[in-house]
Amino acid sequence: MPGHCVPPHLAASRQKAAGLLLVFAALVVFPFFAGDYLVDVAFFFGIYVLLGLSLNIVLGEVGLYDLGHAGFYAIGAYTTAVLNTRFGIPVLVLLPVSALAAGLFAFLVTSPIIHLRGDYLCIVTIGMGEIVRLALINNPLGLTGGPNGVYGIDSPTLGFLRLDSSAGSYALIWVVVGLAVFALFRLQRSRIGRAWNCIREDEIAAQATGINVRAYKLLAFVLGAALAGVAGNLYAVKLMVVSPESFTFWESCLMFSIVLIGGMGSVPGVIIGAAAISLFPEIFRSFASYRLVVFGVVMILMMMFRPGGVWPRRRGGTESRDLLLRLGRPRG
Amino acid sequence: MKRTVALAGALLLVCALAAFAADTKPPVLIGLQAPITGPWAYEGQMARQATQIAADLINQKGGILGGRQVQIVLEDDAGQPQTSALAATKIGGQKNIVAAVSTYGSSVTEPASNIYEKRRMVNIAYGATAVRLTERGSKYFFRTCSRDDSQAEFFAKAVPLKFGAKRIAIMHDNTAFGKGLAENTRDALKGMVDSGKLQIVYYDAITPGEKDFHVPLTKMRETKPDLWYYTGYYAEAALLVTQAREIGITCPFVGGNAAINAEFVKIAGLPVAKGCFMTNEPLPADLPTPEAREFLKAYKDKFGDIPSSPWPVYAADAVNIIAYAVDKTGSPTDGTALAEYLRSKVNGVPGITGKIGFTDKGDREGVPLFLYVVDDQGNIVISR
Amino acid sequence: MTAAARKDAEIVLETVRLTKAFGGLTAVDALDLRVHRGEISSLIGPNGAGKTTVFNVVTGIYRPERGSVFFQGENITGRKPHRIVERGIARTFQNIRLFPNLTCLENVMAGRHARMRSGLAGALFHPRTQVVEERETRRAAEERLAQVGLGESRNELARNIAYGRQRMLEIARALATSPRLIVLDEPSSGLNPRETEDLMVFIRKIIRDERLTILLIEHDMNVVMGISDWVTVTDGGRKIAEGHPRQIYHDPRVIEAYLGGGT
Amino acid sequence: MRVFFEQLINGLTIGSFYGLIALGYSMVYGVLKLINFAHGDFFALGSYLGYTMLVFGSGFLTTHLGLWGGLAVAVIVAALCLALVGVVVERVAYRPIYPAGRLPAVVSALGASIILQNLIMIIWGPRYQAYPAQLIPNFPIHAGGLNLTGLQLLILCVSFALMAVLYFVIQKTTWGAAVRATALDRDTAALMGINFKKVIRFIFTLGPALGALTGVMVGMYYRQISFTMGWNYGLKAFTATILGGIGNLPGAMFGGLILGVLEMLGSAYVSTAWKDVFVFLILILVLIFRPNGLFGEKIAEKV
Repeated sequence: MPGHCVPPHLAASRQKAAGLLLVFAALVVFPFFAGDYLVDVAFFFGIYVLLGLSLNIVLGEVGLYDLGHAGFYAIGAYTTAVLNTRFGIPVLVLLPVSALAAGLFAFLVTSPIIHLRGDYLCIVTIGMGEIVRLALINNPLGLTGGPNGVYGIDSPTLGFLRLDSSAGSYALIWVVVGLAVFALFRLQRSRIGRAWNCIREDEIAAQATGINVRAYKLLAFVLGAALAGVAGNLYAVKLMVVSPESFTFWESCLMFSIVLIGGMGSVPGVIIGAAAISLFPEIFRSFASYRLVVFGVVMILMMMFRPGGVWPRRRGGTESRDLLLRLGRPRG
Repeated sequence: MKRTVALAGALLLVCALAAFAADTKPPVLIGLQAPITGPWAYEGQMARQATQIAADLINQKGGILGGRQVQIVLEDDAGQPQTSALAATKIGGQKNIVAAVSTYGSSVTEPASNIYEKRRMVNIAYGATAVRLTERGSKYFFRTCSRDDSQAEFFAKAVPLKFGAKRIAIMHDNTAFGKGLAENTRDALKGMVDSGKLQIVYYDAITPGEKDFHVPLTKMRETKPDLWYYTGYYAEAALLVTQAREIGITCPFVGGNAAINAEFVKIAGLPVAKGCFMTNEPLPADLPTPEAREFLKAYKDKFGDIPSSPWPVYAADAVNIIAYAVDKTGSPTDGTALAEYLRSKVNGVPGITGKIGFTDKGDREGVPLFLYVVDDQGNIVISR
Repeated sequence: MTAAARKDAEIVLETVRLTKAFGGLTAVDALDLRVHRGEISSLIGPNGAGKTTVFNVVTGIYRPERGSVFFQGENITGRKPHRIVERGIARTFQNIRLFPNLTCLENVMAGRHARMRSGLAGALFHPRTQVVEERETRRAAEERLAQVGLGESRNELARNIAYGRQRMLEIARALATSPRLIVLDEPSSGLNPRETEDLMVFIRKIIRDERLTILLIEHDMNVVMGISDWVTVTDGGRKIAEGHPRQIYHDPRVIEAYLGGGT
Repeated sequence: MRVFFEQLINGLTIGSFYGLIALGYSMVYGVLKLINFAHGDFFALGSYLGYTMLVFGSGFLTTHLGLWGGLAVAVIVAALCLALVGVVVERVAYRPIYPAGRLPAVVSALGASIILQNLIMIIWGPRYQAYPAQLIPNFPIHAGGLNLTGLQLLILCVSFALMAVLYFVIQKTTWGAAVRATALDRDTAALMGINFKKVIRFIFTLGPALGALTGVMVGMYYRQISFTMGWNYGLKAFTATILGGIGNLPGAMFGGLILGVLEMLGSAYVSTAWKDVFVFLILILVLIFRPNGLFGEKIAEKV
């Protein structure tokens, strides 16, 4: 249709909608064609997306060096495991409960240290993550089952429907991821999201524009921890057993890499980062010990060629649109 | 013209291939999960080698189900619960795999066994001794290695008596295996402690991966134990004994079944390793059975030396018992029938690690336990 | 503003014996400062006279050792910076502190933060009130941008615009917090004479249109003389003189402080 | 009281290793503000290289050059190799990423750490290796009722000597001044004619070389080495660097010693199982009250 030219910003949003629809369709159709193994791989990919998104709030949005995020992931998983096995509370009810538990834990732990800057905060988060893991191993009050962890976690039941198949857990995780992505996009465009980014850019200036820096940093940690707690719940339900080996300092490093490789503060970027981190070791399973060397090389190359991340956050995204407008009215 | 010739050639090829496939029978696939990477990479790689030897020996004797070859399908679980779940889904998902040998490490075995249970596939653990694994009422889970509590009971009955020990120090490494054995030992000694026959004067855990244990050892020395039981792995055990002798701890050292092997002797050095004891199932070298001699000879010929710990041999026995059961039941695809057969019909079947039989919970029956000692030449022999 | 009018005009900002020390160095020594509503009050003094420190204490970044700060009669000593912005004091910085990787529009919208109410629930569920507030915030920010002539570059990243315009953006951000008092820290530094002239015109305009009060730190004497209603001179953290610009210009103590001790 | 003194020596021995590795961390950290996760693996690689040389030709070195000659050669060769590895890693993995800021460099350092750790596993195999036993006569000393070992005192002396040498190099020599200047302000230092690239090469040779030296010492003292020890010691050394105060070399040394003593106190008087929890709690408390570490100078935020 010669001459018809849709105004650019309308075209962009329509394109985005089409893209989203395509992704949604692929997600719905995927489990019917892929075997259980691939569906499970997609499940753990979903877990790493959630973990990436949860750390992205703290590291990507507010720029706080958090290398102990696995601690919140563990709190969520163990809250679900202990409450379900001891008191029989259905696991889906425990989804919000583990988010609350992780969020509350984050509030209590980070309140006294939220004023720390950069690397000092980093080592304290590492310390906090290790304290959680070691406490789980040492089995205080006989609660956490020590190194064997807690076993016998029920499968999720939705009314009469038992979601214990691979496809069931797949559906559960990707519904939660969908909600999280939707919520994070909205948060980014809200007063809270802007305040977080201001704090990341310059704390002193943020204070001078009326932002309660301490409160917003704490909010970021609480929300990040809550989302990690949700991931912990879904992980515990899938494996039906939780043990300290799954919540090591290395897990926190993986989350850190997901946010950096994907792009700080960029939701699509974090999703791609999670894909790289979780799918890569699976694709190269057969290489056994070499795959970790290749994995390390990939991390370096990513940072070399895409230091801003694979899909960096479009800031001033409307710049291009603005440029177009300024180049003169689109003809037709 | 040229096209038709090419077409004919292609057709011929396809027929040949089909014919070739028809007459040789498809192999019987047995899944193997092992920590090929990660901190237990050494145990995993030995398990792969041992199961390969077991399969070769079966195939040399004509295979099973009338000549079908046994083939091992390996999946690396990296000693991680999550990777183990993925490996189990991958093995469980392949219909033509009859059963799985899975895996090393109690908390790595558990998520995998949950998945095999759902897929109704027999899974036999070779390096998971946590008592609770067979308390979960699972129908498809078995293990060829023994449980922590059997070793703990053996220690409680035999060892303090042998050394006339009254003050016992127990040290573990906070791993699933080490802490399990330590706790079971403490429970097993409870009777004697209550009756005042002996005391547990020290009970604590070191951190695996570390090297310097002077501080906990000095603390232990001050409790003046006359018998010291360490239930962790050989790497730390070697460091512990060396450093203990350095700071003047002279009481006898007894290790759990993962504490003493050739590596232990190499790291600790003969002067220190000499006279260290261990509670353990029969070591490969001491296995009296003819199957053991045949297996060890084949293993040594192919890989240069025999496995340095019991776990890979249990993996080999798992392959043997699966092959035996599949051959007897004649149904390579029916997991439930295989599980039922293993549970009820299998007892006293000759295997590398002695007679193989399973209790109704899936535990290994009748594995004798011995007190081993490192002799003057550094060999690990049964202590009389 | 005549001296008489100044006497009965309400005191907007007052510091009483304000003292701040860093280790041994007393940056501000028992300073009494009074700023009246609607005036442009300047604070001048040689380098290291503690001018910026006074600003940082007033705006809550530092806590004073002794003395107190009153704003519109209320004691705001030691209050947190964001509380002080809520009370109505906005500030700019000596070396510009914008949000470099955010757009100009977002920088000014940040100024509106203290005046907004929407919280977590608002962000997630977009109730009517939140949608209205967001639209209102965007409109107010656009207005402030236009006011300083930056309407066109609303989507430029703050770090990509010229230095002079960054100064104006920082002032626009300060204005966006709907303050009663604006504290400008050497706004003309780095500006060329024409930009300085525009700045002075702009300051006179906003003080009239928005009934503001301005406290200014400035080196450039013709700016101080040009637009100040009242001048306070400090040296070594102590107040050595105050008065109308003309009086200060001829005050021997000021000259001596500036030109160093005469024979 | 006697036991406490013995435990103190134990704590200081562990601490001296943490301190030496923390020095390597702190040098790179001070100048580049980079958390060089790979440094722990430099230490491990040095230990393995030392092992190979001492075991090569069934102790060829020590038989021909005598115990101390053999050890000296092994240490020097290991240090030189690691100096080379350090420069290569910096040139390949870090330099292209400096302009992108600090965070991408952390991910790159993590990548380098995995590569080194798994290369060690692939080359030397996953098994634990053991330094030759009869190499170092470990004569126990029973001075004043204390059960100490000769090697323990030797390690303490060598560590303190190394720390002193490094303190001298950094505080008193021109190269040291160049490093400190670049750490404080890279651009101004460059204006003073300090070539940033040379300083980087200097710290990426000295740091890893010191790591290698420590690796051989750990191998000699404990005799057992594993490919994952780089990761464990690395985390402890990083903690020591922070405890001492960022970019403060003497701080890193004392941070290491204090960390060792803290571990001793936790292990001896709380419980060995809860030792690390105790140490991290103390670290967090220190940072709450001294946000710049024990010896880090309080830099007021320039507003």
